[in-house]
Amino acid sequence: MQLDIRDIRIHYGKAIAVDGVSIRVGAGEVVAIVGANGSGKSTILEAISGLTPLSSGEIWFGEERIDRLPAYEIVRRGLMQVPEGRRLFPYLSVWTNMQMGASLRKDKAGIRKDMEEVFEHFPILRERRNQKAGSLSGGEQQMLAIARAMVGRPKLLCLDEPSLGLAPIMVNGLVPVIKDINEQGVGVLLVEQNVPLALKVADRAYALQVGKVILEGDAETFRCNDVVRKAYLGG
Amino acid sequence: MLESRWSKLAGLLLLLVILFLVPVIVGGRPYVLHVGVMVLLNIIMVSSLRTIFLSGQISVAHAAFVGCGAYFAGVLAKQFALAPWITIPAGAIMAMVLGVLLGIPFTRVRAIYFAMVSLFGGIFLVDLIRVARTWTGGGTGLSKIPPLAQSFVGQKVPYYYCTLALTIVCLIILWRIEHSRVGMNWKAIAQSHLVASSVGINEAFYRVLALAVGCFFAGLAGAWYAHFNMTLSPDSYGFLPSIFLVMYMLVGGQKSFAGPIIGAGLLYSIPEIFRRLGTAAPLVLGVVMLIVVYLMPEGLAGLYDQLKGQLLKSREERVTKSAAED
Amino acid sequence: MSGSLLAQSAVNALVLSSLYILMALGFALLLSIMGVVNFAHAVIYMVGGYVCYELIVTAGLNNWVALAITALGLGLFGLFLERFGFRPFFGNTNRIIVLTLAVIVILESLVNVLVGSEVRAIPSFWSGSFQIKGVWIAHERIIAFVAAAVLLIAVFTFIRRSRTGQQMLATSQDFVGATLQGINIYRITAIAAFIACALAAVAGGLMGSLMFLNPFAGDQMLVRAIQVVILAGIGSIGGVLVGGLILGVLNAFLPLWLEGSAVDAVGVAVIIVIMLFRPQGLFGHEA
Amino acid sequence: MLLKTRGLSKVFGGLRAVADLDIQVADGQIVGLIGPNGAGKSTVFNLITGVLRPTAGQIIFDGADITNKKAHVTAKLGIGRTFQSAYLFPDFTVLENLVAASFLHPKCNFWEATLRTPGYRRKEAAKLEQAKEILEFVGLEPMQDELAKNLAHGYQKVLGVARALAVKPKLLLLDEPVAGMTAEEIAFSLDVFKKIREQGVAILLIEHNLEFMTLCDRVFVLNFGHKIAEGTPQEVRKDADVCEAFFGTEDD
Repeated sequence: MQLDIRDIRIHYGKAIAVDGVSIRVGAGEVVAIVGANGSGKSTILEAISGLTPLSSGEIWFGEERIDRLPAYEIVRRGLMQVPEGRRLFPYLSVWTNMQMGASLRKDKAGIRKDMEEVFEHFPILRERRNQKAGSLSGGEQQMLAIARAMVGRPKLLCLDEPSLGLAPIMVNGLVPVIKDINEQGVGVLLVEQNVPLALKVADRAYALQVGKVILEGDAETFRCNDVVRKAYLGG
Repeated sequence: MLESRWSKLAGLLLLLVILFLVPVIVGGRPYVLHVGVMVLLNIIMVSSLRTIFLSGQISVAHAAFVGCGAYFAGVLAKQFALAPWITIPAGAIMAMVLGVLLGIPFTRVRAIYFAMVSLFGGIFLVDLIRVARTWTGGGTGLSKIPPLAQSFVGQKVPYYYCTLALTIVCLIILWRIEHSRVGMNWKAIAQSHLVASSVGINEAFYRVLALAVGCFFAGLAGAWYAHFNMTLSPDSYGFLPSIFLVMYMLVGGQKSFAGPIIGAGLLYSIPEIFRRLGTAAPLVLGVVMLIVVYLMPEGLAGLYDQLKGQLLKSREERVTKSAAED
Repeated sequence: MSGSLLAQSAVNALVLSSLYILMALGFALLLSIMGVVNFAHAVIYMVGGYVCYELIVTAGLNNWVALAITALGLGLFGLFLERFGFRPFFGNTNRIIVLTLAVIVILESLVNVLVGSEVRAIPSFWSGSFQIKGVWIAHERIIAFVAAAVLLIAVFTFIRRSRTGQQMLATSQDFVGATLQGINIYRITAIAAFIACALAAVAGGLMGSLMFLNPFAGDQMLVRAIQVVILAGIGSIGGVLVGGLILGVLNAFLPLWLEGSAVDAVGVAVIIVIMLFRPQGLFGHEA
Repeated sequence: MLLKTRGLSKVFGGLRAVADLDIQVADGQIVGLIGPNGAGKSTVFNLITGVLRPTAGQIIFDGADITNKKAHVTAKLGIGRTFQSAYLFPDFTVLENLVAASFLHPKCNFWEATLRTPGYRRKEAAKLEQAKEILEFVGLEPMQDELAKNLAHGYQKVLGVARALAVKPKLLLLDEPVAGMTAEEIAFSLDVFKKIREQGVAILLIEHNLEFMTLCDRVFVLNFGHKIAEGTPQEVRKDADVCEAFFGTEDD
């Protein structure tokens, strides 16, 4: 077991955003969390990465409890995130943005090698490596956000709505990217509103509604479930 | 609910009686009364500053508007020999007009950017006072301004009572505006200008209105001060004095009407109370500020609620603890 | 207008600009990385001048050694301020403002108690002057300019070239984003606070040899620093260079035509007009 | 037609967020604006309500050109709206939110307010009454003294709708009104929307939940600022372009 979220609760003021959620991601697994805006998906990712404190519950990564660690310590343990809104550094170059992903690594040669590898995946980024990140198109920015995280060599990668604001064609392009990352042995936790996309890549998925898990299982379970089908799959 | 209202009213009355008796208590010592008048004037300044903050505008130019009121009244009285009943309203209106003129072009600028605009607006006004030295005396200041009344010369007691009356009137007006529809609109804009305009509130108008009201009372206090102190110096209205007015408000507590009153009252008097420490007197002020920063997140005015909350919490804990032991 | 007067003013513009930039750079760093409006920057500058003075006059140290010790000492004070002042109230603007004002009140009063309020002047780093084509230039000014320029080049190189410097820029552009890359933001903010305070102290030491010191000397300089930062645009570190240059030129050349207070008024008016059209400053990212 | 846009366009720094858009809302209709995230739906709302100025095009509301009117003016003309996230005054109570929102009806001026004339008191009393009525209408009456920021997410959104009703709108713009709600809350909100329509208020709503379309009389589908389809919900659902925008090309 790689990531183990045990019965967590998160409050914003008096309002409860996440109410008793347990989620597990095994080593090398792709797991999706789906749900509408405001269902608490992003809050869970914030909690995993140490940005939002838990009201109760525990989060374990490998053999270690991580829910009280500062955010950079969590990254140090190999859990990286492509956050909501991408959070690129808009006035730094593509190259420097990617360097930032490797903030914790000391092996310069290794970083360079990994950058080359990532550029193989996203040739367009190599072309634009001296351009400022803010001047890229939406799709390119999304690629850069994923590329930046990959240079950090994570064991588990969390993706928060990678399809947001992408053209349909681009959304389809995400599928092989996520599968590729996974084939390198990296676990993926994908948070998505785009349920068809999520089901295409995930081994298992959790459906979230108002801070609670209402459904859990593999893609087939989801396709067969009436509620999910009506709400997200248009039929 | 009703009970707390009565106790509040009783407290207020008691405070008024004490304020009224101050000259008797201190035996008419002029220095103490002088400080008393200054405290009262500072209360007007800080309360009017809070009016501007209510609308979500961070102004760090308030002392400059006080200065505009003071200088306008002072110049009118000294160079044009006008009576205080003309110069004081004129000073207030001048400050208001300047506030509105500086505010109108910047209604689209918000948050820290507005704070910066106001900062330079304030510095600019004080620079203008310095430049217009044929009237204002420039950097050396303006002296020999006529007093409020000839019979007041050399006396502090009448000044004290007049200023007390002025302060009470100003505070009542400010309180009424805050608790009227206008105040509600200001608070609404401060919370979300988008939502406020979506229900028809004209953000630009109400922001300028807040500036007008705030600067009017700032100018009023300044003009009054001109006739009280009878000399003015541009240094009292610069950048740091403005910041200190903001600080009085923050230390007192920005959220409540009483906050600026408590803040100005206490913080202005501290260096005066410890005057015998000489140059070390401000140290006491600094320490008090640090205590507030570290221990009172809601300022002095929030202290009561804070203590009450802690008391309740510890009592609750004791109850749950004893329940657990049972 | 004689050519030598203009040349003289040009030299002044350079000297003033370099000192303004020294002052503004630290203020801008703390503002863009921590969101802290550090009013205490003014007293750090002033205390820097006095510490430098005491080290040279009372302790009899060499000027340069004294300046280095001053920078180090106040840099450490910056670390202290960051750890126990800014960090606990991260994101709480109001409390940080009161805190920085408390620092102003305490330090100004301490200086008043310890050294008194009469003005002092730091002994010259290199007295005398020389002449180029009819323009007399005091060695002092050259020293101040060169020292400031060397320091600025060092700091800018650090920010642009080093990994930590790049992380500082990243942190200032997206705080949360930086955290999620594993950047230890507290290390970044501490370094920023050290640099900011050390630079202000050096500016105080250098200015103290050009002008007189008094316990309130920092206020005017703080206004200048904020002017530069606003011209540059909040969030722009590189813009500080241009902002400082503009302000230095204004303040060096305007006195040729205007008297003292009018110079200030025009300088401020220029900034207000700029904010009317570009509230985010010349190089600021967004309004 | 109550609302009509002609060639509406908005360019942000070279990027066309809304391109040459024509939409219409008839009196008493519920009209849907759907499309994937980033399709420019919220920008359309901001253009109609005057938060943003269009780069080109024209907006006609109730027979008048409102193209460059400011936000508070469009509210006065009868356009109420909710927001996707910042939908209320967080530090006011529920009741205060409604009273604050009752700015336009009935209207009083600064002097009345400061002097507290009898007329002002009467109007304020009327506002309080009206605020309570609206709260009752949407079913939030029991929590009227709670601070808005302490409400559960679903109730906050309903409060947003109530707040928009206080401007007595002819047209109500709802930005993802049921996002993040439970099934019961959604059912509850649907009832509220139907009741609103019964009162003769037209609704233009943004949603990317396709299921929600069945409520609408008419639907406009946006993708990358362009209108790619319009029609009844049934017509739109069959449209190939729509399928692609929502699900991408099916490769299996």
